[in-house]
Amino acid sequence: MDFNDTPEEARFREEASSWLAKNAPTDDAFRTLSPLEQAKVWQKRKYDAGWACIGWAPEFGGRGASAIEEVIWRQEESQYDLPANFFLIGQGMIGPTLMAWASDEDKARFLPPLASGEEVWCQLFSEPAGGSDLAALRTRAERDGDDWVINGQKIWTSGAHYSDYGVIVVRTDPTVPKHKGLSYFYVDMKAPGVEIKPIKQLTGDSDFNEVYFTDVRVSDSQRLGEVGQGWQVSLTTLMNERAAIGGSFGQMDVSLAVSVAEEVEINGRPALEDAAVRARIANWYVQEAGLKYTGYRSLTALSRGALPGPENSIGKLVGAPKMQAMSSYLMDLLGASGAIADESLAAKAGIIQRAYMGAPGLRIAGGTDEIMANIIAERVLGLPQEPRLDKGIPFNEVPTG
Amino acid sequence: MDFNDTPEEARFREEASSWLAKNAPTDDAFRTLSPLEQAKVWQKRKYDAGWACIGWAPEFGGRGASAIEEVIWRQEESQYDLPANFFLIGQGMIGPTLMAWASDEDKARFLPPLASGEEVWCQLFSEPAGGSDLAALRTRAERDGDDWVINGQKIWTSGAHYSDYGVIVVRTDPTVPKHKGLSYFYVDMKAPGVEIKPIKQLTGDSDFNEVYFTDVRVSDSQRLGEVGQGWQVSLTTLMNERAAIGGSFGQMDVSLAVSVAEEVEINGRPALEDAAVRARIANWYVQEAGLKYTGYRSLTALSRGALPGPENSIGKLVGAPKMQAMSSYLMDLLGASGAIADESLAAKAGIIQRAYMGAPGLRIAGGTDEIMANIIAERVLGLPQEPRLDKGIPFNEVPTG
Amino acid sequence: MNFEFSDEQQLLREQARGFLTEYCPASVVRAVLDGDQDWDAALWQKVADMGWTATVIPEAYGGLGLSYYELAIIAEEMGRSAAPLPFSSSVYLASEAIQRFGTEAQKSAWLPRLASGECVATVAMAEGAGRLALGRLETCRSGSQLSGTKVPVADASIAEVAVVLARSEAGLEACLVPLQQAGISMEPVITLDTSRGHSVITFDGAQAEVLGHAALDPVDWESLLDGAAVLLAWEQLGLAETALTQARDYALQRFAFGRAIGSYQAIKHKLANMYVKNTLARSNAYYGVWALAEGSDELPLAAATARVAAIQASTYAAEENIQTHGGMGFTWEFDCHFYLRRAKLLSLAIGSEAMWQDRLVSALAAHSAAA
Amino acid sequence: MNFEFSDEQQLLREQARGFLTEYCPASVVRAVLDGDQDWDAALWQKVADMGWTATVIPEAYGGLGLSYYELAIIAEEMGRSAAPLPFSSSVYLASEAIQRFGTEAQKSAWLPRLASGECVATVAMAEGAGRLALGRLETCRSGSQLSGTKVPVADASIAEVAVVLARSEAGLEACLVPLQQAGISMEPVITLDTSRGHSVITFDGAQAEVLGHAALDPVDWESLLDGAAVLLAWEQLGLAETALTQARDYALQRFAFGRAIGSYQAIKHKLANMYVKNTLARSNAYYGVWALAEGSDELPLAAATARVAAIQASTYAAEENIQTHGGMGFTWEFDCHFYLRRAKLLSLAIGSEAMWQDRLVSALAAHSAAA
Repeated sequence: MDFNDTPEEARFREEASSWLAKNAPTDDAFRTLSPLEQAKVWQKRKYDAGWACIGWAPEFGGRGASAIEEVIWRQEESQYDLPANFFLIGQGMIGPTLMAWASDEDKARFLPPLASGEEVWCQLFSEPAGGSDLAALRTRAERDGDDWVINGQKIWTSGAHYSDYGVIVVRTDPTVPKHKGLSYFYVDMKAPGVEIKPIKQLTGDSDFNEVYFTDVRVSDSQRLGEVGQGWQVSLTTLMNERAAIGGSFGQMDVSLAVSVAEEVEINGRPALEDAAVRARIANWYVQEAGLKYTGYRSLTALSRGALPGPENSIGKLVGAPKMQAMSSYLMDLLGASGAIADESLAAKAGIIQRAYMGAPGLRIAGGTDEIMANIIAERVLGLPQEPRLDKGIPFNEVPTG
Repeated sequence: MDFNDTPEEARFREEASSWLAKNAPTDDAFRTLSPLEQAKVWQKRKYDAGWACIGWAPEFGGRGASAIEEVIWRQEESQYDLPANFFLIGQGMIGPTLMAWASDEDKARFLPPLASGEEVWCQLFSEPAGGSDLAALRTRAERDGDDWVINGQKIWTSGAHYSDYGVIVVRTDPTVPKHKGLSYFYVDMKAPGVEIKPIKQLTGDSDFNEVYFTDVRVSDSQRLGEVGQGWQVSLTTLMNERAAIGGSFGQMDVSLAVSVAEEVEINGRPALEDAAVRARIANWYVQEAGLKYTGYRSLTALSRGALPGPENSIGKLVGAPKMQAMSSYLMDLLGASGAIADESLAAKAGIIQRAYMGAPGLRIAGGTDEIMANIIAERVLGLPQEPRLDKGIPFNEVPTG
Repeated sequence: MNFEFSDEQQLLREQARGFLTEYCPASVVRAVLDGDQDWDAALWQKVADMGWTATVIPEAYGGLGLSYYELAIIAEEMGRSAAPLPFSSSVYLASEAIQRFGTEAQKSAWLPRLASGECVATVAMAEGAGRLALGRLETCRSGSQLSGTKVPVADASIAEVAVVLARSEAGLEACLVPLQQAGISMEPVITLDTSRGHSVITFDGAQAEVLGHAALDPVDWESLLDGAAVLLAWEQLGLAETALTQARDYALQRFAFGRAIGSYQAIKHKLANMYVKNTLARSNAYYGVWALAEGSDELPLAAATARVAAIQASTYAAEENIQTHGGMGFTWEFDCHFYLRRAKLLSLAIGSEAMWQDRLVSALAAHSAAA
Repeated sequence: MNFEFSDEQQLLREQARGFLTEYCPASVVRAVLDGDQDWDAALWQKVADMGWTATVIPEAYGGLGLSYYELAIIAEEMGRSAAPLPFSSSVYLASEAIQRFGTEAQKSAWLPRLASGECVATVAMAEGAGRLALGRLETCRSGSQLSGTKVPVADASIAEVAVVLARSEAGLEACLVPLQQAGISMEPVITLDTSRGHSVITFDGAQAEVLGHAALDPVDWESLLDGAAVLLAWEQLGLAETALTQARDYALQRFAFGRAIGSYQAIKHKLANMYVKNTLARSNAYYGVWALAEGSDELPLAAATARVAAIQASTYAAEENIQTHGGMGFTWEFDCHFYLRRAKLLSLAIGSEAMWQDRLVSALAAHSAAA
């Protein structure tokens, strides 16, 4: 065991880091751009030099890099404070779906501008009535000549308002069982009838949107997969979501807890000397280190050619509740001041409180705690699914409460 | 709110306590008897004076006392160190079942000696394949003229080896759905074909038995309820079990934790000064006091004529895991000595360890944690049952793995 | 054995619940949370008209002279509706401090106006991050002048007067400080629950008078906090009950995979856990209010037990109510977050869980030693 | 990045697992648990023949001179089978102490015999209830005579020699004490896991020699414990994996209400929790063995992290495995209780969870300060 790169990995890391050192924008002019503009400028610069979507085939703008090279690149790029999230869904989840299911013309048309950041994509799967039961979606598409007409509502769509295109799963046949009546399209987000409304979260932020479709026409050529095959196509997208998730719950790590406990006093002594505080910190560190080294083990497997599996679900299942418990406890350590949200008055309280209010969302987004535990139980441990009352029943006859 | 008796209750308590003061056996001769003999002697003395099964009607040996009077009697009697458990199942659960379902002759024949302790009864419901799914029992009874012939195996039967009679639920029709093919009998535990084997628990004790039935003949007159009505009859028994459970998880209360933490040191100071220890003790006390005062609230309701409900399930659901967590932690406080089972070497370690090894059983007996949580969710909060794959299906077609 | 509220008290509960259902639905909370106001002044007036601010103030001072049992009932209902009112500051803390420690003149001056609700008062204790140490306060009185900074102070922007915990040469003191005066500057402080206003107050030679005749025995201040802990426990219990009810209702109505999510064991057992914690909190709150109302020497133990149980029940119920609602629970539009904000805010007031666990064990050890 | 055992090491694991599956099935554990013996002497001989007792002992002293990676692999497999052997006492603790602290003569005298397995050794630390305080030991050496009482001492009845932690005028010392001698009386102590023998040892002027040339720096003893903590963590992980496997297999096979109990979320999520804890424990055990094998200065942090994670995983898995089995799990006849006994026993050895949490935070704070 060692934490070092293989010689090939080290060579690749060196190449990446020296390119980054020369090309990562740090100038003031760049910083005056909006975050989205910054992201687009930086993405285009990477694309032009062959550093965008490096795992993709060269004809789509990548360089056919290995999974471990992608990890190394991310590690190196993350040394710089550069916006990246805008393209995560499009490049991480939708790109692979287009590669697997789109026509050659569509691949040639859409993948390069997706890689270069010139076109942004979003994903339109979730619906108000769906939630954990993703396939229970109700947005309908009805055939009209060479077109389909879409009506319904999507929700939790990140980036809908700045996206050029979106992928959408819709119900094309409500009279067959749930998973069998779906089809998958891409849509122009600027098309008539598409209406985007931001959702205000309980944190006060708006990271997501509701997207309403009213008689939105899409051509049948925008369909990916066969009619009725929408669920299989969306699984391609979702599998790549799972690969994208995991690990990154470090926005509030134990070092923050240690520093708060060093500053705050209990009975005239630093809280870090209090045995109850120490027990908590120890337990969080066990979780944090455990996830970190689980990540190292996955990385090792990845570098040997393995695919990321469902066991990565533990990152979120452990990380999100830890963030909630830790932020709650640190607020307690701050006492009445823990309630202060104003970072100018109480710097750490503000950060901690953002974490506390954000944690419930992290425990839900991309699969609730309960779904994550199901995934581990079923796909890792091989336990049986629950009995499914909606199995084999026409969608329009499934009980909906 | 006050913790005092009403004048009537106080009068009753005074009557009970003065009878007890005069009649509770404390002599050495009594103490030389076996526990079962002691219990029988004492029960007969109470019976003769009208203090046995006081809630029962006078014709069966009781005095028609109210529920709160029964509680008061138990409180007063428990001041004395007298064996009582031998009759709990018979008098607490089977007596009421006989009252509700037996013929007048049988009531007259069996209830008075049950009340007087001259005859001991046990309950034969659980089976190896049953567990939480009690009604999935497989012991069969087949009609043969005026008799039934019983074959099968029961398990977890307390007191089978010293019981005179037992009540048993058996399957009389495996071709109808699970709950509909059962019938309920009483059996002579000394009858030919009844074989009793003690079960050794992981604690090393043997509180329960397996009971094997091989061609055991019972007369049809020993049936309670109609053929096929066994489940309803057994519900009468089980409802009275629930009423009997609850509350008594105090065999290891927080005062033990406090005294261990006072004696043991951490870094040269009593462990009771350690903040982590204090947080644990506080949490256990919250549970303990919460259960205690929940009991007081139930008692108040009882004294106003209410019936005990499913909310009493919380006693075991909180108490058993608390006993496990607390005993585990106290072993930790004792350090390596926490592993010592020998009470002569380490008095408290022995008690604590017995609790630790016994707790898993407490979390199972009378309904696992999971069943208790289901009861609260379904019967208190009104949440729906899970879908039942065995519903409406002939018992002999239900999947059994 | 009579461990239950009286029929009259139960009637008061029904009345209070009916009143708040009508006048303090979630929309009222939302309006304050979303808006610029620190409270709902009209609702305060109505509550005062009901006599709730007067509940335990003696009749001699314009109060109703009722017991803490009645106040606990009102507190639970206040919590149930997450009322955007300075009730805990003014009633459980400031009025109690004046009643317990004030001179006759101070009581006569303030209690009738507090009872009628025309005056709102608050208590200023915290001086920034960390567990409050009564022996190390930095706010000082010298002569009639008070100096120091208190942050955060709940409901200060709407209070006419504050009871300020301070030190002087005589030791620990509670000072009575009118808040509209030259020596005071006050800035709003945004907290996680903007349906209750909070401020930072800087006293720079502010005019102050000592509450009562002399310095405070810290034990007496802790006894005041014990009382407030019991009443806050009832309020938190009300919050926890609302969160459980919301979660249950949603679990019955929301379907996934063809059945109500409330039929899945993961959700069932989550709600059963809420019920268990709420039940323990309720029974311990009974114990607490019994000790408070009867003046029992078990109050320190009972108050700490009620407080710890209520903190645990209310934060768990509020957090898991959001999880039960899934993505919807994480929106601003749904009400679930009100209860999370308030539950955590109240858990941080007057000392957090760990401090009360510590006090609980101290009381328990004292109790065992005495027994 | 190569955070995995080598192919050769994986081969060793397969070999060890195969060996123990064959020679240490549950019936072997049961025989010792039920019987009068304190170990399975025949199994010990086989294990010694495999060279496992010699794993990290240098070749110069008759060992195999392999790394802690190999020993960790064997430890996990030992845990997986709950082997009734004095492996942890003799290999992780006593052999290590002699190797680290012994004089050349002591090493030459004992290590070859420990490597070959013909001699079993143990370490005697605890002196009764409470957390061991190195600064307050009551066992004392004066000249060549040792006096005091150690209880409990694991595997003492089968050990030829003990490393006894004691004090003298020089300070903290590890003394080498042959156990068959006049100045020693030994009584068996029944513990919760009788598949491992324990004793109380009274030293009354027993002949003892100091291990090494001088008094011990407490830091060096703690470093020894860090190493043992890592190896015990692997053993506990093995126990936890067996408990999870048993629970999973039973959940697939046991039906209730017409379906496997493993299809109920309550059981699924219980097993998922086991899996999560086991995974965290495994990854932290990797971290621990890396730090131990590479001699990293992160060892104190890595060892404490591995130990705490392993305690949590193994006790949870062992406890909940019984719950998953229901009533059957509570019988003597089923094997579930072996893993509960052993998991708790190992969690109490060399300092319990709270002590290691404390050490973890000390190491973390030192680490942060250094960074």
